[in-house]
Amino acid sequence: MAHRWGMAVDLDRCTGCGACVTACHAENNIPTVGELQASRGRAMHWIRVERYFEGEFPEVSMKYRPVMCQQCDAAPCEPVCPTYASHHSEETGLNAQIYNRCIGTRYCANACPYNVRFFDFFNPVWDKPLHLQLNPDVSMREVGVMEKCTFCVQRITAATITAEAEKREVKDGEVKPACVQSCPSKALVFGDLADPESEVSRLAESPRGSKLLEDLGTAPKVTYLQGVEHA
Amino acid sequence: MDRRTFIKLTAITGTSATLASCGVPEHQLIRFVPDEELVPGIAEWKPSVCPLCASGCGLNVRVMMADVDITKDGQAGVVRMGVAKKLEGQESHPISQGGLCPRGQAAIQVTYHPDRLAQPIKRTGNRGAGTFEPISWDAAIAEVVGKLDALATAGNQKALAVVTGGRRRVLLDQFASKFGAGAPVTYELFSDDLLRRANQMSFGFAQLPTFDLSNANYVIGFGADFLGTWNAPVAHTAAYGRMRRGRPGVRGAFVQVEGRMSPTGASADEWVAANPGTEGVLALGIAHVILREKLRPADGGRPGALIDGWSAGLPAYAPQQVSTVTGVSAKRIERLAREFAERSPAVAIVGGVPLAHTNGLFTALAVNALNHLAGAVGQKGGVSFTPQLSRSTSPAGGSLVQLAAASPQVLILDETNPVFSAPKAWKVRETFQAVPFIVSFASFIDETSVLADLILPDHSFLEGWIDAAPESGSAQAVISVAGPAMKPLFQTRAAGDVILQVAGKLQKPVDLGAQTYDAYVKAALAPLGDDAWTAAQKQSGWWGELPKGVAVAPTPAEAKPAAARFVPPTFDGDAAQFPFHFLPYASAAFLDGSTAHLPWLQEMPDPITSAMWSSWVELNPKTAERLGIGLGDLVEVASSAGSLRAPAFINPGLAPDLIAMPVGQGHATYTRYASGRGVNPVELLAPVTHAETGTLAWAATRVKVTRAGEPDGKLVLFSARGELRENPREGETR
Amino acid sequence: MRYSTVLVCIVASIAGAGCGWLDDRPAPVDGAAYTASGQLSNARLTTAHETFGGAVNEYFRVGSKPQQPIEFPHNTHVEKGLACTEYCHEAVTKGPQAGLPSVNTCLICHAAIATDKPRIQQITQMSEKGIDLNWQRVYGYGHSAHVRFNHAPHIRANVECATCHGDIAHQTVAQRNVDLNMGYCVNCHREKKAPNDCLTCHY
Amino acid sequence: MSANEDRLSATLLRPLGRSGVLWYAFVAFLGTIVAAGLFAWFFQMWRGFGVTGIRWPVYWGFLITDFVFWIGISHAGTLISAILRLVNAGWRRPVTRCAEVITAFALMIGGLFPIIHLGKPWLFFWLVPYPNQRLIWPNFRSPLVWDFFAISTYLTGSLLFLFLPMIPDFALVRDRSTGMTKKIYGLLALGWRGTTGQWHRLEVAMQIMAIAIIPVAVSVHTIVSFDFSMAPVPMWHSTIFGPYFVAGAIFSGIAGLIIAMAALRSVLKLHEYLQPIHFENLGKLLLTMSLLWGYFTFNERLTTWYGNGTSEILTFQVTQGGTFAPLFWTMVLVNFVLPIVILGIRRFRTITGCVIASIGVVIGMWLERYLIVVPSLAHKYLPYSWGTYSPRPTEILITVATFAAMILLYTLFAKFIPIISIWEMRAGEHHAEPVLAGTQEPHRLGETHA
Repeated sequence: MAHRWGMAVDLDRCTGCGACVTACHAENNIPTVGELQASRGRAMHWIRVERYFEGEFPEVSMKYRPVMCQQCDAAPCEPVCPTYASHHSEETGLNAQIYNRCIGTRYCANACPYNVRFFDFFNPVWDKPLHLQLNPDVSMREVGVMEKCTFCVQRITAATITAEAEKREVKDGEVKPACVQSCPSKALVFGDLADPESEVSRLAESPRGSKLLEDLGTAPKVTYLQGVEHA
Repeated sequence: MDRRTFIKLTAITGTSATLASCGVPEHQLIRFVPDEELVPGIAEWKPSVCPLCASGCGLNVRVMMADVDITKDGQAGVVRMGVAKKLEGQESHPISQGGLCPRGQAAIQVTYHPDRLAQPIKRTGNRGAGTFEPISWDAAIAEVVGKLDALATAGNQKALAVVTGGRRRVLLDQFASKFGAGAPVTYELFSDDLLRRANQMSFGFAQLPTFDLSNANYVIGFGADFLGTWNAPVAHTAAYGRMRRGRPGVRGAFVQVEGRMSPTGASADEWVAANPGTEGVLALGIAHVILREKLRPADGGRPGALIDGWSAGLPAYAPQQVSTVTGVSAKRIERLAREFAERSPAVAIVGGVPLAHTNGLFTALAVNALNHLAGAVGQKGGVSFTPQLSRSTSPAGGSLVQLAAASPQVLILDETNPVFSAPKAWKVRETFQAVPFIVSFASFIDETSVLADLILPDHSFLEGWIDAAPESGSAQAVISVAGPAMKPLFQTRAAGDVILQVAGKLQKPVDLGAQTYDAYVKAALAPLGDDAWTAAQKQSGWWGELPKGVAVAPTPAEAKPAAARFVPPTFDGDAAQFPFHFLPYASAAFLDGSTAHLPWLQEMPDPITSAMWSSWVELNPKTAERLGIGLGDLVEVASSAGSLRAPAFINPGLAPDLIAMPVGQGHATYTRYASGRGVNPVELLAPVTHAETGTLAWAATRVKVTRAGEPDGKLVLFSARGELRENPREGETR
Repeated sequence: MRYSTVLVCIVASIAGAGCGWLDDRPAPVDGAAYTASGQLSNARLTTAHETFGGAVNEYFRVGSKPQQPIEFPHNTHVEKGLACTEYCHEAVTKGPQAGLPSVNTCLICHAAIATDKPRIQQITQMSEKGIDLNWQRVYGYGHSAHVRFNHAPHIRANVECATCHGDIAHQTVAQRNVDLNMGYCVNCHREKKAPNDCLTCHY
Repeated sequence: MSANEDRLSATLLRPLGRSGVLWYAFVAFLGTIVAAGLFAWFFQMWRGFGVTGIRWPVYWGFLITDFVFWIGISHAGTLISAILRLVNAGWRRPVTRCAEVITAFALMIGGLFPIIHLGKPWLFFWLVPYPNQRLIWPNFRSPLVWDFFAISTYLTGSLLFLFLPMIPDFALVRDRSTGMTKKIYGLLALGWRGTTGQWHRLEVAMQIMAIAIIPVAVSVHTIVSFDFSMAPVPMWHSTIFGPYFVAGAIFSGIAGLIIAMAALRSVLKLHEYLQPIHFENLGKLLLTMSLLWGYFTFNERLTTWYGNGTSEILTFQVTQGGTFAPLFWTMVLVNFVLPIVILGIRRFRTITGCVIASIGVVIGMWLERYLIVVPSLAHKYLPYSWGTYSPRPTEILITVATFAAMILLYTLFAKFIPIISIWEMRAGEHHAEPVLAGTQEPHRLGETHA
């Protein structure tokens, strides 16, 4: 059965600690670009925690919002890619980024309203022995390709293969992307939207739920659950 | 083309084109026979414990097969071995509960850090010059033993000093005392000793409190960044999540009182800015209203008895007076009081900044009393104390300041960097400079270990035995223990083993009850019964009910406690010359700077400013406007103790009379990633200490700020435009 | 003669200055000899090709012929009734990689069997010295192909080793018999009704 | 053969003779700049795209600006000369070829940029649909693929359109030269004998091409505009972009043409062929386009301002009054105010006047493209992810080099091929009244040749 992997972000639980950001770096072989390149906007954070202030001192408040690839059903990045590098996966419902097809037009990143796509401006370099940490299940992207959050597709694939081997469906909660796994407050929930019983499907229906930039018609697969006070 | 260009050129040509080449072609590499056979491409999960802070989170380590370059008896080659790939919080562990903080996620880079010391080294150049040469383990240990024996023969055992920040305090303490030296000196910049003291007075436990947030309906935080950096952040955050959305139909409310909106305060429903050092007054103001309106039985108990005028209903803390002192409106105080009393279970949390003022003890006692009044002590949704396994330790040794007076001959340093994190006026560097022989177990050359004569690099936490005794964060007793998750990559040795080895090799051997560190840890677990050890090895530690008689018992109340009353905090520097209060805070990435060497944390955007690889000065928008300072402008911050320059960040969540700076950057020497980056706010701190504990009052310094120049590009923001608002046109009309 | 050298120097320096001007990345730092990076033969790992030639080879999918440490005769072992998936490549049924045997694996049998053969003596000596066989990959993809092949599911789907590795059973040293280009995989997946989603192999 | 015609061919063929040191020096100078540009590009491929100023989230910058700019310039020639041919404006004769050459070269340069700006330029051919073992085609939904088809069609067309009328002149040169030169031009002349039939076919072909090329030209820049308007980016996603871009293209094209003609006139001493009247007319055309451009810009901006969509208005504000304001108002000045003042007042509509205005317009139109590309990308929907952009030496060098390349190619062309169509000039001189497109004319022409 085809899946529709999706996520729910409970903004009422999120404390903006940034564990998801580092966890993502650890899982997905995201290179550290260093001060100079970071200052030139080459830092890569597949997931980022946006913060926005409201009001003025002393009546000031702040809200956090983790933003990763929204894995849109109607993704603006897909039609513009001339080589199908940005491509909708029917099997998983994911918005796939196929590194080996990418020739680096960067058109997808321009089309993406969420600015969650990052470009490899140089060949990544790891000061040894930091390279021993690299995850063998994830590609090392070379210079000139676009990369972005994959919902840890390597974990999804691994779970699917195990499930097939055991002749069963993937269980709800069996797959956890690195960010979801690391989140201490369990603000991130991951699962299969094609399965109406899954927790993420339930949360997607929540009255607190909304999609990011919904009116652009991108049909994101990430639901944001507003906190009451932040609503 | 000048030399620099040429070097740069060749170097870059290297990075871009020829780095992957190993000199020798792949098929000519020597491959050693592996001594462990793992299934290639399949992950194994092994337990471990996070070493980066005292809260002792349990880890699952993902171990996979990899080719590792090693040197075996002088021969360079590769060998297939299991190496750690990823750290994840352990679901069953009561502290981590499946999650981790960003620092915990990055902890793995400690093991693989390119500048990690791979073998023992001996100082060759002048002290502090940072020139070392390799030395064999036997020679190194022999040298340490020799120095100690020299002291012993001279009957001068007192001249051995130990400075430690860390997990091996108990071992080092036993070693020192049995050797005949004084107790180890422990130093942390953001020390919680004052709170421990207060808790001992109020509750009889000299330890950090544990909060049952999961079941709390109302939480007031007094300055504690308990979701970010303070105490046991992971445990707190997990509980916070359940408090908010874990109980159907119930959503716990959260109010935070502080002068600078911390990442924790940013999550609060209501954020209250009180004047610096008046949080205790606000707490008692709330208590006053509760007592006056009889919202709860007027039982202050032992904590209440410590507060002046409690039995009289705290007449001195009527909302009007409190309002004038704290700057919080009387109406708000009354509302908070009612909410706090009515929406029970409610609990108040104090820590961090409020306790870093000179009147910190009063503030802590006030909040403790408030908790007792709210019936939060030992109750569901309240505050309690994690049962501790009692281990014979001598009371904390003297402070760093007194160290100089003792004029030690031999100094042992373990997991501490006071040269970086102690105020200049304490002259720690000068003191250490004067010590004839310093040995350190550091894995990295930092401002303190660079002064050492001998560095005996410890294993990484993944390579050796690691244990921690979480002081808080769990209702039941926890002892985190784990064995090696992978084989050592380099010629390092577990510091614990080395200490035990030295102890055994002395002329008058010191018996610490074990030859190896794992045996030592096992012995420590013995009181918990036989299965504790086996259990501990499967999961990353032991937790549960402590058997009778092995737990730390509460200390009896003092007969006639001195009544605590509010004394306005004193600050260094006069208000006219230094108009701002200076607020250094533990940065989300670096705590007190001990994790600044990890590249992932350097590149992690700060939760508030989104800054990477930088340090900065935070100003309130109005203050900045008044001083003509804009985002990124270079500003000079000066106190009586010193001055520094850093780029400015405009923070709407900061009181106009505060200047805030994150601690962590500004390392002179701390690996390629942290050295010479940013500035260290500790250099501005005046040596103001708490009368009661001698700990540093790190929020008691006043500063002045001036614009020092155009942006120098040193403030690297991930949100490049520094946008603060989701809708920049907020309030715009047309 | 002298003029030409001068000219060369001038051109070189201009080019050098030019490069420094166009690419101002700071020079990479190297650790001291007693630090982790100092212990390694080369200090950095990067996805950049070692040489321009290497890049060109990958571009045209030209693979170099692997040189194996010993002339391992697959045929004799298969004739003796040893299956590929026991001992030598046993990981193939468990996970992504088939795995390559270490000398320890060889010696499971050859501690006793055919100990007189020179090749066996060779590996026995190696294992005594603690030196392992440094096998070279015969199949494999260029890095920029980003192919993530997992053996186990294919074995479970009863795909014969020979389908992708050719008739190794009758070869001595393993040769690259099949050109495993994308068309090859896709066609087989089509026939077998296996998923042909990009994400099946590329991520 | 009248002395007049003799002198005509003499002057127009003069450049083909030997040239002075100055010419070589000039070519060498331009050559160096172009070489530097190429070096910058190869350096960028070698070290990685990071040597440019491109960054998250502004992933397009100078290079795409250049792309749109040069494709725009290319609309001078073919389109203009095609229109002028169709309406059979007599004054077109000396102008058409200089114009068509611009098109050819500008397209070649502009067409390079989509390749230059790729992260992996060596894989550019994946944009081409060709059967491969991967069993994958390009994504025909992508405007970049449309670009590929549009530009290649336009280039082919323009080259034909440029080449056809050159044939008789090649023949002329062939007839007047000897040895190797004769061979080469003979080859290019495709065995032109000037027979009635050939003249007839040439005329017909020119007619067809003139008609066919216009829709192609229009479509090309519309498709270039689609590169932007197809993406949900503030101020990009606009219905007006098609015509806006086409107008802008012709606008900058004419400006380029005027500059080129003025240069030729003074360098090749073509005063009597490129007369003030030509500049006068082109000047008027430029004025018209300037007004049209102003009209479009005003439309686009005003609607955005009134529409007041949150994301769009923020982009609008930074362009109008924020960090990009200086560029924006410079653009308005040199694209709109200046042309109206200079070209609107007859007294100023001199050759110098036209050239000044044109230079302004060329700069202004480059700025316009920059202001379309960058501010929008820098201010997409989520303010936290807003960015900035400033170019680095690499892309500046490449940009400069393309201008040098344009001049260089033009110089070389003028050196080897009569930049003014000799036979058409003759035809012009044969009857003062404008030639009616028809079949009689070639007969007479043919006779004069025979």
